[in-house]
Amino acid sequence: MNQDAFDISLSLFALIDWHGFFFLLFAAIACIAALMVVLTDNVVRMALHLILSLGATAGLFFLAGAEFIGAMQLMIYVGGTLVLLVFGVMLTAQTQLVALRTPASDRVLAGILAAALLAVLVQAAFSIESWQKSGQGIVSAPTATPLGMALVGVRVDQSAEANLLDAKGGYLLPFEIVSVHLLVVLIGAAYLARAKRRRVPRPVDLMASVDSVEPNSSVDSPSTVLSGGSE
Amino acid sequence: MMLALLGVASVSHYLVVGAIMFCCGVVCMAVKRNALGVLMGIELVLNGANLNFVAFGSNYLAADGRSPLGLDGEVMALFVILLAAAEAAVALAITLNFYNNHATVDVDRADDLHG
Amino acid sequence: MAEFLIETIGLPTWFAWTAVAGLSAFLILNVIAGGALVFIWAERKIAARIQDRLGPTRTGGRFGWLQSLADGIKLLAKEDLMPDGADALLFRLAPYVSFCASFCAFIALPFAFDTVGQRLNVGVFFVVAVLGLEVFGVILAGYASASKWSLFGAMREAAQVVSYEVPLGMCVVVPVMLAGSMDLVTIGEKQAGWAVNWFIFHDPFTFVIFWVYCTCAIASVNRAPFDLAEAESELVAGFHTEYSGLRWSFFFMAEYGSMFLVSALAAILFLGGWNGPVPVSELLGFSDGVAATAPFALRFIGCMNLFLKATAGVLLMMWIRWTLPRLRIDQVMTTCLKYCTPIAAAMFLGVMLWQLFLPGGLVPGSFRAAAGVREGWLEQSYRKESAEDESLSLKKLSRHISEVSR
Amino acid sequence: MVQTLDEDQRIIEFDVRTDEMLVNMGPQHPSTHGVLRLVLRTDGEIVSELEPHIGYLHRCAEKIGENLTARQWIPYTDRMDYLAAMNMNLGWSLAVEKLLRYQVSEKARHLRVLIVELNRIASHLVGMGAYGLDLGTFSPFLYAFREREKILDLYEEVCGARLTYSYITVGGMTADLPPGWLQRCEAFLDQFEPIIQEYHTLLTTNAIFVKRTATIGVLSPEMAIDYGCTGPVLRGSGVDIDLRRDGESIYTAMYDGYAFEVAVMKNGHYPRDHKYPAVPKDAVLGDCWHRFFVRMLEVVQSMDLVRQSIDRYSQCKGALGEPLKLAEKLPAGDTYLETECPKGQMGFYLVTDGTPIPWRVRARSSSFSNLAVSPELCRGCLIADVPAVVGSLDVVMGEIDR
Amino acid sequence: MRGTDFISELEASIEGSLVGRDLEAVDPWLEIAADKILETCRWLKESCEIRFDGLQCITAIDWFEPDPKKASKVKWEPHTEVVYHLWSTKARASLVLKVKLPRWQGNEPGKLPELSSVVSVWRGADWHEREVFDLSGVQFNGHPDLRRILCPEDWEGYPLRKDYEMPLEYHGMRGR
Repeated sequence: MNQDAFDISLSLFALIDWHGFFFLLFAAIACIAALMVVLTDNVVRMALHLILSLGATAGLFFLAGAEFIGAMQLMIYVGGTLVLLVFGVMLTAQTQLVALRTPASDRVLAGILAAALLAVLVQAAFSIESWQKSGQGIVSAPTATPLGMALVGVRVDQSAEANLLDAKGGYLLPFEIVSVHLLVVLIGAAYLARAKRRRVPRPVDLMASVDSVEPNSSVDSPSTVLSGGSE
Repeated sequence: MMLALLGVASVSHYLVVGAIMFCCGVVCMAVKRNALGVLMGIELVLNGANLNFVAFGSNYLAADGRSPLGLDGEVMALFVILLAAAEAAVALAITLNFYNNHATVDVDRADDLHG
Repeated sequence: MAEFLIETIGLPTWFAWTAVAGLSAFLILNVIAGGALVFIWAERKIAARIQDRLGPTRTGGRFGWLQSLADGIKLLAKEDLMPDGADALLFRLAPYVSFCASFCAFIALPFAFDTVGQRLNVGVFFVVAVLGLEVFGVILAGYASASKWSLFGAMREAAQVVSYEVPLGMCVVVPVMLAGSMDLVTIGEKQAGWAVNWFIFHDPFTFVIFWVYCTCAIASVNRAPFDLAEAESELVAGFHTEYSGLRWSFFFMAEYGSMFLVSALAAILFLGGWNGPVPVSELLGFSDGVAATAPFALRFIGCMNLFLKATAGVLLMMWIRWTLPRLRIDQVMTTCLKYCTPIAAAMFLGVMLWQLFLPGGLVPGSFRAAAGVREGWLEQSYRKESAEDESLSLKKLSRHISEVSR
Repeated sequence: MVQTLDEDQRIIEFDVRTDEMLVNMGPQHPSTHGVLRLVLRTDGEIVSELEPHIGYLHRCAEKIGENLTARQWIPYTDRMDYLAAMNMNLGWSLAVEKLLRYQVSEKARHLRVLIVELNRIASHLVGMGAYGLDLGTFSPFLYAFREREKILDLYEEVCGARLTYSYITVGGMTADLPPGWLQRCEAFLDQFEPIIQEYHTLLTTNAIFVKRTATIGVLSPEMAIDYGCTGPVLRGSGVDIDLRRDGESIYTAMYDGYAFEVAVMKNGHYPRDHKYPAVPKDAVLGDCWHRFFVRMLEVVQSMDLVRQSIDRYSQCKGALGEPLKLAEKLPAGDTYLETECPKGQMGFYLVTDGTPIPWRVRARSSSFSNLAVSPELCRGCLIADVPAVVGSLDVVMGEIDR
Repeated sequence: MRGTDFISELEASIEGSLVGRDLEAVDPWLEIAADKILETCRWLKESCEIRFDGLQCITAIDWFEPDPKKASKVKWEPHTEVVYHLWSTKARASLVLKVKLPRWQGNEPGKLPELSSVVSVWRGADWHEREVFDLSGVQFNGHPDLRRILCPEDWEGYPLRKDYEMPLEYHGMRGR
């Protein structure tokens, strides 16, 4: 093994910034999987790619220091919503429905529009100076607790410790609204997908019918009927 | 090497990823005829947007270590996730209902109100 | 550990971090794979003893302790079969999805104080969330196998796991509330001291909810009596009917990995984690045993403590499996929705009220952190130590790298 | 299929439109008790139709019987209900003896009771253990087999075989008991008796077991009789019939003087001559739980009978008597005899033309009729209930396919 | 209600149903006219005082001697006999009915003798009749689903007939 080459590869290895590396990895997975969702026709594969994409997004959240949102994404989105989606896919997965194709012209048109939209968005993303600067990478305090406090109306990140309860700008009301909204949705979804007719339980009253086959005590010596006469 | 030059990712990088996901979602919504495919497109769009919220709200990514949105970004992202879950549940219920009545999930055939 | 390597031995920073990351991954992988081997052997022996048999006796000398290894080799050598109508990509992918989910959840699981792959301040949440992803492997396997039995198994698993996440989440929230943190390391540390400090003995509600947690945990890792997804007398082998060889063994490893994981989680959340029932180190006059500089030996003992508790949990699951008949799918759902969820909710409420009116454990004052619970977030978020959290590691690393490269 | 009564059809309709699925359960399936193939038409987890396909084990036993003498056919009866081969031997032997109007010696009579009742215990142990297996618990299966093994050991001493005995034969038995056997048998019974409580704990009274079996596969007495169900399946529906008491005289004479109460629920009670667990609240007469429970009661009942027969047999003076010649000439005629086997009433029909070789041999299998009712019981149940229902019928494919 | 009482009742209710009897045999039996079997069975189950609510067994016996040397010595004409064993749960009693059928319908080999199915009387007759059809070749009219039950569906011949010969080959498997 050439010592120089080894040194170079080692130093290259040393150059890798793991944060950047993981960002690139997750970003690539998220983008490619998202693209695959568009390009795949098989609805089950689409769901798989969507899972990948959203999972990688969760990874990006972790990288951005939003651990709680990342875990939330994994739990609610990937764990809950998508299982629901896969359920739906399987329930409706008949062969003729698995791959529904759109005319090519529509696809091209949509592609062009999307490309234009993407161009605008990317331009916007790089238009502001401060956004382009790499972060200082300062790890602030974990956000889960302040987030939780914010949801119950206390903004610990915006006020001094002394006057916590005076702090304004909490999210108690939106939180309540979302909670009620979720409840409504839960009931609504259950209502929409309810079973219209349920199992009709068969009334079981067998004791009454048992009596009808109680042995007749008048028959003393059970045997064939006919031999009864001949014996 | 590209990787080494990148350093800590910037907000812009996140925005680009978000933009790509968003556009994929839009195309997905536009192109797919399967109602569930449309639903997946919506999820992608919401996630692209979410990525932006988190990126803006992250102190870690901010150039001066103090993000413009602060905690608000994450709270918004949280609400988006919750509402997306709710939206998915309802949309799925509607899709299943549609499937029951029409034996298809092709959105192009959902034209009962067309007159 | 990386700091130790850098400062004491003087290894290059990047190497130290990479090596430590690699080592952690290696160790966790070994815990799962080695654990699976040991647990499969234990399951055989326990099942055999329960059933008046001997179980494996010859492979590897006495007790047949090499039996699972021999089985592993057999599985490796088996022909790799795939059904004709299978979706090749998904079929191949599915076992690894399952295994990865089980493996990833270990990242945030502390084995002793600060002996954790990556300390996360949402540790519990992360573990439960990632564990829930295991269901995807099962669903994919069921769908891709092109077998009706597999599909039945997958659908059952999906319905079951998604439902049981609700009560499981509620059970997990209780220790989080008591400790004032979602960080598993913090939760474990709050239970240091005598056994009465363990959250299971905190108040009557936690005692009840521990058993609810056990039920839900067994259900969420698909063990009997909730093993509907692979119910052999109904669905042949459920979602892994069509699997053989290495891929099948990956499902198995994922199953035993998750079993160990939920048991370890139970140990950390309710049974004092790595703290023994008697605070030996404190009695002997060591530092309080929680310092970041905790000597290696203490950590090792902590690890053993946790392993012991988690193994006890796994053995309990085995005992249950070889005793009880299987529930039916509707009964599994009833158990979840009509019993586990309401009980968990009620207990959650109870613990909350207990905290309000009777702060502290059953033995008053035994909880060091009792008063600090409400301010937990402050203590947590602005502690000096937290700045030196391992979550810093990435930043530190990049800073070091930029210095090095200059 | 048979036109079904409207009221029996439980209407299940879910809002989600799902496609019906045809599922093959068996012949290679862990819970089909051999080579039974059940074709299920399912809507999701719900079974809308079940059709058993049998014949995978058909060995033309009846055709073979037309070419052998009556005694030569005994080994073929072994292979019908191979879990209760002694009962099969007895059924055929009695049918031939009935045609010959032959009566075995008193000693042979008691020995026959002893042997077949012991076999009934062994058969029910398998039925019970395998039923646990069907419901997903493995351990009771091995507990049951452990005890059955001891019975087989006893049989091995008696006739050298552990499964296909050919011990009871036309006109008596092939051999007398070896010395000391009765003591060993009694020792077995003594150690077995407390173990039954263990089975009750693990299965009969286990909450999950009760949940899985109560109100599942309810078989009404009318339907049971209509389908020709017999044995524990019939008694599990509350019909008080046991051929040991109600059968033909040549068979009931064998049990003359024996005290036993038929294991059937009468006026809401099972005979309470032993400590049995109470009937759970949600169990309905005729469901899987009752069929299972009747078998458990019969184990105890058979134990009693074995004890009684040991007493009588040891008190019997005189010789056991030799069995009939291998090629005994049979009078022209025909006869049909049913006996109470562990699985139900096993009937043998024998048509002769005056030669030692029967003209026609017919075996009426109890499992055959018991299995025929399974489509009725499984309509509208869940997939998980199918093994529970079929297992509770306790069928043996060797007997069905013959 | 025992002995011959119900026989005269049967004769009175369904004329021409009873064509023979042997009350002295080991198992006494009644012979029923082939075209009256369904009617008779229904009467025995529903109207007779001893309700024969159970069907134990249906058997077909092929009275045919394939060996021409022996065939000249037998006393009977070649025919198929279908035997029904009935059971009364109430009376704990059984009854044997016999029906004589030609071996082949109209003595035309290959054309199965026909008989009314009793599935509408006892549902348990379903499988028994299928078995008789499968192994002895009796066509049961009115059976809801008359298919082979023990032999494969594409099996040829009726194995329990005396002149049955095992096929030389079945799906590539050697038969003899």
